[in-house]
Amino acid sequence: MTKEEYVETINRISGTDVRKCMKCGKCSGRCPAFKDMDIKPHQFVSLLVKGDVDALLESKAIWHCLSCMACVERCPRGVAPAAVVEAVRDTVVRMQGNNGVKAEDIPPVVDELIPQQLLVSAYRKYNK
Amino acid sequence: MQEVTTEKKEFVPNIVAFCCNWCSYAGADLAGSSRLSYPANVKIIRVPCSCRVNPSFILKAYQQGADGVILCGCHPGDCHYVTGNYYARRRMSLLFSFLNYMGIEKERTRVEWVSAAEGQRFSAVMNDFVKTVTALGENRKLTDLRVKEGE
Amino acid sequence: MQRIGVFICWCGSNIAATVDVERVAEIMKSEPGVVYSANYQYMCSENGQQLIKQAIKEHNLTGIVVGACSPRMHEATFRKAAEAAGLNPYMVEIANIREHCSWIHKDMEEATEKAVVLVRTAIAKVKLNAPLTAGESPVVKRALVIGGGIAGIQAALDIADAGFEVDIVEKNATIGGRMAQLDKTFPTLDCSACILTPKMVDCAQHEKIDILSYSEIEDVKGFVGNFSVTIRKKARYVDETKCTGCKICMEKCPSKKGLNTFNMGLNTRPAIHIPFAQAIPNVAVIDPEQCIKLKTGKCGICQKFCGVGAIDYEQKDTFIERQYGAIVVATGFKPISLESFNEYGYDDNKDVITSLELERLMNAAGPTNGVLLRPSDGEHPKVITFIQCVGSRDTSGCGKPYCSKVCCMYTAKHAMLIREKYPDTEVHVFYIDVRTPGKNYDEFFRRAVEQYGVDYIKGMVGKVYNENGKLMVQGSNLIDNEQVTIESDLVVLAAAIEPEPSVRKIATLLTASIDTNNFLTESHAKLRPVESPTAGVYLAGMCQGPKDIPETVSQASACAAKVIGLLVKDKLKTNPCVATPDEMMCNGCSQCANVCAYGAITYIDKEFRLGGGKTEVRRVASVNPAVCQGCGACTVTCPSGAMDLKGFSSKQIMSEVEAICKK
Amino acid sequence: MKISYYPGCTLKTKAKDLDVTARLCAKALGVEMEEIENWQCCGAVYPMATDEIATKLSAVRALDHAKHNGGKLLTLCSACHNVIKRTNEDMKTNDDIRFRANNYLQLDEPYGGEAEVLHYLEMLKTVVGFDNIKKAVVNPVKRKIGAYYGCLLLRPSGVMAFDNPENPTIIEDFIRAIGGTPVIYPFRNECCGAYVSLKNSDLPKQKSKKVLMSAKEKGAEEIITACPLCLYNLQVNGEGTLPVKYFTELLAEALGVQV
Repeated sequence: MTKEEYVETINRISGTDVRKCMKCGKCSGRCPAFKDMDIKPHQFVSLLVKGDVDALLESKAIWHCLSCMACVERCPRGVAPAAVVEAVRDTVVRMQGNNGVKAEDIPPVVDELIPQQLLVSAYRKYNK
Repeated sequence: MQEVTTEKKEFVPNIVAFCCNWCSYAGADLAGSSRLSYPANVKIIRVPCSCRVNPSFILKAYQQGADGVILCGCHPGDCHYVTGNYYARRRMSLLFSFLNYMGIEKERTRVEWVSAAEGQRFSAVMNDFVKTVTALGENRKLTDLRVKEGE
Repeated sequence: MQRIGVFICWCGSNIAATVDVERVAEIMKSEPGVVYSANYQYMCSENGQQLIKQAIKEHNLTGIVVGACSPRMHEATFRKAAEAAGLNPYMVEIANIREHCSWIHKDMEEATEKAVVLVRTAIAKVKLNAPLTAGESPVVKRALVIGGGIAGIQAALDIADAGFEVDIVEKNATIGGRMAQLDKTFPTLDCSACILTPKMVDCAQHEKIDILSYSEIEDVKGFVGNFSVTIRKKARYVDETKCTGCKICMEKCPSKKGLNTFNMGLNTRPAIHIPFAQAIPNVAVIDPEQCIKLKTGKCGICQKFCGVGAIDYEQKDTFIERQYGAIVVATGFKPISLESFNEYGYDDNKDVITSLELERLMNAAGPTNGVLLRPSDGEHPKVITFIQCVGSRDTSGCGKPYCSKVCCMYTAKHAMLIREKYPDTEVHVFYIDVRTPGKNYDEFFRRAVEQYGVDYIKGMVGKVYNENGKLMVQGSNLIDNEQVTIESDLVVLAAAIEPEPSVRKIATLLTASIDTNNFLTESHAKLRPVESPTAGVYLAGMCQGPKDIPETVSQASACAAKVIGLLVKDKLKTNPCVATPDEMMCNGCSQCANVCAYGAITYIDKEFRLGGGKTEVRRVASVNPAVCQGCGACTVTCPSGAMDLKGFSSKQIMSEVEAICKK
Repeated sequence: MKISYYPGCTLKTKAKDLDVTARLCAKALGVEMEEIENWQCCGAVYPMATDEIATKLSAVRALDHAKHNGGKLLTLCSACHNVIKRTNEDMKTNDDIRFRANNYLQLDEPYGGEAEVLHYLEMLKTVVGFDNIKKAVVNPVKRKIGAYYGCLLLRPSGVMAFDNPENPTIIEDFIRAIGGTPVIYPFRNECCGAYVSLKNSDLPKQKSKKVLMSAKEKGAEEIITACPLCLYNLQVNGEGTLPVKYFTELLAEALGVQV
């Protein structure tokens, strides 16, 4: 894909209009995963507006977003930063060999208590 | 039978433009004072507001042999009479469905918002509209045939 | 038989260079109905006009067409000329053969042909013109001001100073409005009460001003120059003419737990009270929801102690009907409800307050006598965090889409005053943008930062929560790309403002238009910013859009100028090109009244003769020519085709269409 | 009364307690939860990407089943509730998703969001009524209890329409109904760390700790939740700060229902 196609794809599958952002930073003010994110929620929006695909696709933050919707809930402009993060993560994991969770990673973390829900949701979020 | 190929004149459409007094008519004046030309077959009727234009005026124009009708008013929100152009817009959308039902090409009728400052736009809109109607050719559907007897 | 005269202007070479004016004039001579046709170099000149006047007289013309420049240019000139020659000015039509013809076409043949069609079209129209006379309506020389805040006060004073009677109708028990609640005012930091209360006193003492406090607009009839307004004077249970404002009743009243609305509910007040010390009128009012006597019939202590016998528990609402020539709407604003903004913890934490509450906390006449103390425990707050844009610029549906305009400045003011008075206090401000256009405004804001060391943080707050007795303000700092949490003692929210909700009812009564945010709409955003599209109604202050005190005062004075300009006239000339119904065709369906933006159409029951001595009463539309603006919306809406517009009748427009289309 | 019930994967295995207590309590309160046939895992997270259709189909199947069986679909696990409710909204309002999902499924009659998704808590509130629960309590839970909502039940509030997203009250009302004292603490609507536990256990550790500390600071003696993943994260990362239970366990205790 070309850079423009990436921008188009991310915009389309995010389903949110990033141009409505007024750069208030409320999303990042609320984000519980803020400190673990190399690119912050508001930057996902502004980088997409700018079309800086490289920065987005290389971001590590896509593996730390909790999809807790706090940013979506509070955006005064009706923008959904979490949907942009998800669109970027989907764009990344849909590429060959980019799955975030490898099968061999699982057994060591499985303990007595771990609920199916965790494995299913992590697979859905991180893998194609 | 006429020889179509030799006798056919270049088709020049006859176009009626309804312009509201406050914005579009003034826009047309500005086009004039800025010497921005558009074809001479566009002729303007001044109305106080686009909402004064009864759809029947437009049907009358077609019946009388007009090939295209354009209605120009103030931009939405800028109406001198506050909400007149919204009424016009609603009525025109009904008229469009009616014309569509009658089989009149929808491109023959147009609604455009032109402000008093948009002389450039007025001329551009008219040039474009004349081009569109010329491409469509003569309006035959609604014309009262008696009107064209003199040809 | 119509006798039409045609006058083709050369406009020097402006028309004559591309239109063969002589040929056009010649062709018109053989048009049916035309008895005279001429051309001249400059029709608008003295000589040109003379030519027209002479022709009208000599040829006994019944109508004239001038082929010249745009009617927007010289229609009035030619109408005057016609009138001078004894022809009704509305028997003049202009064919625009300059702007719409000679100036945009190069080919002489083509332009001449078009000019012929345009002149013919004008002839077709003028044949159907009817003589029209501008009507007259009388002007009642009294103005009504709705709302007694600074906007209403200023407008009333200016109108009264010009010598006209003014009534101020204020729904609260005192005039003064929001400004009376403020502590200091930006950018000069003078005390609000010090500059406002003298004006309130001026109002009370002005012989031309009548203050109707604790009153509301009940009904409005009539139109520009002659409104008839019904005002409800709510029962205050105190005789205004007797009460001296001695306040003994307040002291003795046993029901003292009512929320003091003037202090934004930060403390309490008795059931019988005077809203604040400098209230105008300085007369008590009883809150019937709180008064023991009015609720249970037992008590009556205030009556017992009142030395002048002013207390009247039997008082009822009364209605006054008055006539006005003009109405100024100055209903003001209120801060929005914060129920959709629970992330800031306003409902859960006493120490999260709004800016207007802070105004009261800092005001020397406020609940803390001007000492800044936290509402929860009465301690001095050491760290204060301000949050701007709470509900402003919000398109998510929780708040308002507009910028409230005053918050940036008053937040800077608050921050500065706190740092000035309590230098050991740390002040933080979360902002999205700082907007300070205005004379000395940005300098003012910069002073807060540079001189007073207020910490401005570009970013927005995501959550305010209570932890170990501290208010934790968690937000973003976009400049440093950080998330910060500020341990605060007091959090101040710059809540968005919205028009006072009662304005909706008033707008409906006045048929004044209102936008989706409940702000009243001005007639023209740039050129008629103080007039409502409804003639005779003027707008001042926040009811028209967010604005600060200087702007409000300017707008109020501008309103006053407009009102004075109206009231000095004895009679108003009305535009004769108005809608008129054919009563025989009208079926009384109300559709025309529904589309009329001006409320010009009403319905009357009229008796019609049916012949044979029988009569029938039918409901038919009636247009008030003084109010109708002549847009024509009703003419198209009318399902029976009964409504028509003088000067632009359906027949006239149809004949123009025909003339253009004829080949 | 009978009501179609969607249990979800975890309630059949690691969160059996949640499922079993819920069913027994419902029965005691006069509601029979009828497990729908052939349900499939909802996927545990709502796929936000607008082009994801296949991952929403299991939710649509369950919804369509409920549409033909009483019109209501009862959920219990917060994640299932979130996925199914949001998918239902898509089917109701998003023409593109509805068209494509129906194209895949080829149901006898296209599904257009007709079913109503009801969380067990909403069922307690609107179908049974907290007042009736109060009357049925034999063994009041006289403890100070912190309700933990997490994110899935509340957000996005426009779609979930569950409660006030910043100041919810439904679980507090529930706690009062079973005789407990609700403890309101600011982190009850913050995320526990969710699925990120699998890749980065630090973040859930911090987040869960913060939730528990916040509840403890305000005086809670225990925490209740409706989500197996929240329970897991809070238990594993809480290191015994506070006991964490399913809300239905306390309901069973209060109603005297023997498990």
